[in-house]
Amino acid sequence: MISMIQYSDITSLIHQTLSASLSPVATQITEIILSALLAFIVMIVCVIIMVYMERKVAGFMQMRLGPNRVGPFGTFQVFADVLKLLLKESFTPNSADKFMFNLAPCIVLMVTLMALAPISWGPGLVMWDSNIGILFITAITSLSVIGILMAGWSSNNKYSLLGAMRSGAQIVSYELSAGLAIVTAVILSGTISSVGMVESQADGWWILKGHIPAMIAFLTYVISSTAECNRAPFDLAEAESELTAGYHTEYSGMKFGIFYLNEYINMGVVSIVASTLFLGGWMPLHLPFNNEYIQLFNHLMDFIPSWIWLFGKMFMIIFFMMWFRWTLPRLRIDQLLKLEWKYLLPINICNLILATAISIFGWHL
Amino acid sequence: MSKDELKNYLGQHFSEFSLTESFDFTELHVPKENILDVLKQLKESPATAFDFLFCETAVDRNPALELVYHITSTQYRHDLVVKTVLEDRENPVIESVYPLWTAAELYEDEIYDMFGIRFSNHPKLRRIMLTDEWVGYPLRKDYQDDKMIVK
Amino acid sequence: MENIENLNNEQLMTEEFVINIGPQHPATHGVLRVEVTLDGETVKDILPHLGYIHRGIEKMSEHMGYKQSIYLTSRMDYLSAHINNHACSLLIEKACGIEVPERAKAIRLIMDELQRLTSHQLWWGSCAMDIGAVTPFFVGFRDRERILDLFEANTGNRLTMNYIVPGGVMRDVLPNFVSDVRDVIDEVKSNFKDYTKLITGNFIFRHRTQGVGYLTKESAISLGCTGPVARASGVQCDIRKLYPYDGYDKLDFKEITDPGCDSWARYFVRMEEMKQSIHIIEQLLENFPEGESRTKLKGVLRVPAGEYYQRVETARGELGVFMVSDGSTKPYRLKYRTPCFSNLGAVTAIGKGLKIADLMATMATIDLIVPDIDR
Amino acid sequence: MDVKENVPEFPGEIYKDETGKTNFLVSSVDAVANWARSNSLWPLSFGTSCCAIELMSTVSAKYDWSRFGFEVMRASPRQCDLIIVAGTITHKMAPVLKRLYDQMPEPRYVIAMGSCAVSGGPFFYNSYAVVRGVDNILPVDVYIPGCPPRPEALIQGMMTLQEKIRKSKAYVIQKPHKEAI
Repeated sequence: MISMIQYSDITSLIHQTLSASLSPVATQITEIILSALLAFIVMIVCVIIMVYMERKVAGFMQMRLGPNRVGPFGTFQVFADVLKLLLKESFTPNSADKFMFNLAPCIVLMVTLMALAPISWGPGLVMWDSNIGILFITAITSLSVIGILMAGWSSNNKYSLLGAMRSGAQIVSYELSAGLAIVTAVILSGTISSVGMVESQADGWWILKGHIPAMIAFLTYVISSTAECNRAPFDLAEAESELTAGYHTEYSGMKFGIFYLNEYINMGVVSIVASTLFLGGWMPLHLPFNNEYIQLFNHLMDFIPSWIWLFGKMFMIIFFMMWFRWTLPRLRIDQLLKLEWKYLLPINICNLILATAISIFGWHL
Repeated sequence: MSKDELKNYLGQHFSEFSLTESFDFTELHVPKENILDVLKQLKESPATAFDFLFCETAVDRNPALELVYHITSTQYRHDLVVKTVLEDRENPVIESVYPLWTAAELYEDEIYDMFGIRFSNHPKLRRIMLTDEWVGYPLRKDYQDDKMIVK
Repeated sequence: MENIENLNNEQLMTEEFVINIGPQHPATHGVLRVEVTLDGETVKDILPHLGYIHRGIEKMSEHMGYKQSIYLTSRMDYLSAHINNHACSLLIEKACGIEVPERAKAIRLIMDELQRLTSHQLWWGSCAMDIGAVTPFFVGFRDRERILDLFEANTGNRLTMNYIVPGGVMRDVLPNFVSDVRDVIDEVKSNFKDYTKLITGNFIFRHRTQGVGYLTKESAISLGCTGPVARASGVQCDIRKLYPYDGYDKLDFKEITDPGCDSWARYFVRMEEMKQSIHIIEQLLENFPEGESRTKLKGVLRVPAGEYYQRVETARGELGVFMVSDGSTKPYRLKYRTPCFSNLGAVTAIGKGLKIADLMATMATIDLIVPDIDR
Repeated sequence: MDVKENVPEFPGEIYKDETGKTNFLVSSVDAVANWARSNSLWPLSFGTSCCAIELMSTVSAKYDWSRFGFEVMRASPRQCDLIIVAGTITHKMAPVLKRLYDQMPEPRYVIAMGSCAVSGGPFFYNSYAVVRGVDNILPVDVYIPGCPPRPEALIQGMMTLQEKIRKSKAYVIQKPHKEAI
């Protein structure tokens, strides 16, 4: 069926060499550390690319050149930014609640990194092959509100309190339509585990097979996940023109760097989940019909390695999110909540009913 | 109505005040006490309807302080300048025209800040331009600041 | 902490808190401090604090000659530098009875209208940025740079030109001035569709501005508002129509008023005014007169004693220059009635009851220039 | 004998032995830290009067200082390392500016843009409210004359600041000799 490189034989090779020399508990721990490090490094490289891409895309959309002086074509610009933030003095305002002030960025980053665990990066390449992967991701991403509220409250600054309250209301309400969109995908595919989700799209992506409900669920998921990452046009939490810098006004140096990093990792995680649910994750494009030309096309698609598929879809969705940011103005807080509760939620519920009907009668391909 | 119609209208109604002619506008000189009700009549009477106070300022004629009101009507588009003179230089006080035009609040804040003229029944009289602990009123002719201002 | 149930009502009563939209804030476009008392997100009371950029221009002009104090006016409302200098020059010409040649009048009007265009383009960019969209800022500046190149070629500077002086203009324009202006005007006209595509037609922008920041006609008049802010509430107050100067009466253009009274009306009035300015410039370019561009004046100017008042329509409203002169070489008292000072009253009148985001949108459409307020 | 070769993009030298194989990059901590700091100066969006308009023109598409990496204009002083004093500073604004400067994290730089910030400019004579020059309040690194200075002059000022940072010692806070009031 899929004749691609099976990463599972690489992982089992590593497992044998490790278990040969170490006790089973030690191999387990080293494997966990190794895979966590690998996922973290892959995500950091994606963030570096995303930050550079954001500045170049912004420049492209605003008729100007992005950074092109630091390194060839400005590629070292992001390293300069990160290094400068590392070297910056990051102090804690003395009127701030010190413990919570310093804990907030760690919580926010920890939460988004934990969401990386169940994601299937390739055939046989997954850190935690659990059968409730997608459920785990929805639960974890809703925890980032706590970090933001802690940041807003503890920096003892009126603007950051306002920003934190706004982002609290926004993320909690947009969790709803994101969760419902995920439930629609789960109903269509029947599995909750992310590996099973990708396998179920072996004979075609859900967005093609699940036609109308999958398309609606994909659109609402992208909209509500843009709101969850606090990105424009829903960036009320750190609205530059109103609340100077929102909930991270008082953060400087690497603490602000962590918030900046977290925004991009969150965007990466959300777009990987969207591509896993609807666009087949690392699964190449296969068409469900089985005459021999289509089989030839499916076979041909397998030659493109799986990580190109995964990161290609991810960066496509990220490009859309950046596109939103540089064209649309910002919504007001009551319009934002009205959009969620009065429009996105009813659409999602009807879409859910439609999806169940289709999956019962088997109208999806 | 045109300039001379306005002039003889003012001649009839406010005959006790002197009426002069500057380069652009006709000027009505009103003593300090009845400035508020003269302006109220000018604003309320339908014939003149001066509902737009576009400039209120003060001029330091060295012994005395002179307050100048430039008013116009958005219906008839005729303009008038009303002037009063305040002899007392230490603490000049005059009625505020805020009840007639809300624009006067900011104008009179600035006049108080620059000339030191106090306005009774003004909603929130404060030093708007300078810091609160500033000494003296800069736009007066006898303002002393030898370090900054070279005569 | 006793449990919540028996906490009676006033212990749970929420309390308003005061925030400073302070001297350094992206939305104030300058150093205006607005003290806002908030109940949650809705604004209860607004108190502006000024003076952070008060430089005492009126006191300085009392120590300067008549022609010297003109260059200070372009530091007041730096987005209508030409029009401010034009006001002072007209005042001195009226007071001393100086005759200005036809060509100088036409050049002055073209420069005024181009300045109004650049001011509205910058307003359009920063208004969109206050409401959240960053790209229009760059689109607005692209057209503005085209016109600034024109200013720089003919007058020598991009922002504070000091080009209009009593008696005409400082230097005659370049020979290919008319064709340059025509190219720039055609380009700006063709870029108008970008403005509608990006912001005017944008669904979110309409929802953020329609029905927000309501300024009734009576309160606009009693607050002394002038310019697009008053014309968006239906007040006919265009000085170019009511008290025409330097040949405005010979040109045909519409005074844009809109009974809408809300932020969208203020936005619409300024966009239409841009079109009218282009129309005016085209008419002026058709019969561009030849001849002298300046009448020579003697070095030190003495204005006959008396009080003079000159009104001019800048991009933000009516600028009035009130001068008392005692016949010496220095003005006795020079008062600038600036439009933004009275338009600031509109912010406090509208602001009560709005949300913070609407307060920013309203301040963006009222278009305040802070050095114009503080002088 | 080792062959040293300067890297155009990055402060350091590539060491190659004569066969040209073992090449590794050697650089000093100062050089790398200053390279990072000079190439990512995040200015504070602070502008009081006409120079702010020329600052906005420099941000816009034609002059585009985002090529140098300055485009991230933060509104809160905590996340900035450069304050461009663009415009006149009056006596009422001076304490606010000093507090803004104190709120910025340590490796911070000040550019006095425009003759108002350099020396009080057109308001030097006969103005009772203007501070004659920002160096009475803040330690200024680069002065940019002009009223208002052209966008190219501002970019040249930023590049001179970058040069100054590259030559400075990374872990010693050097303030100009004139101590701030």
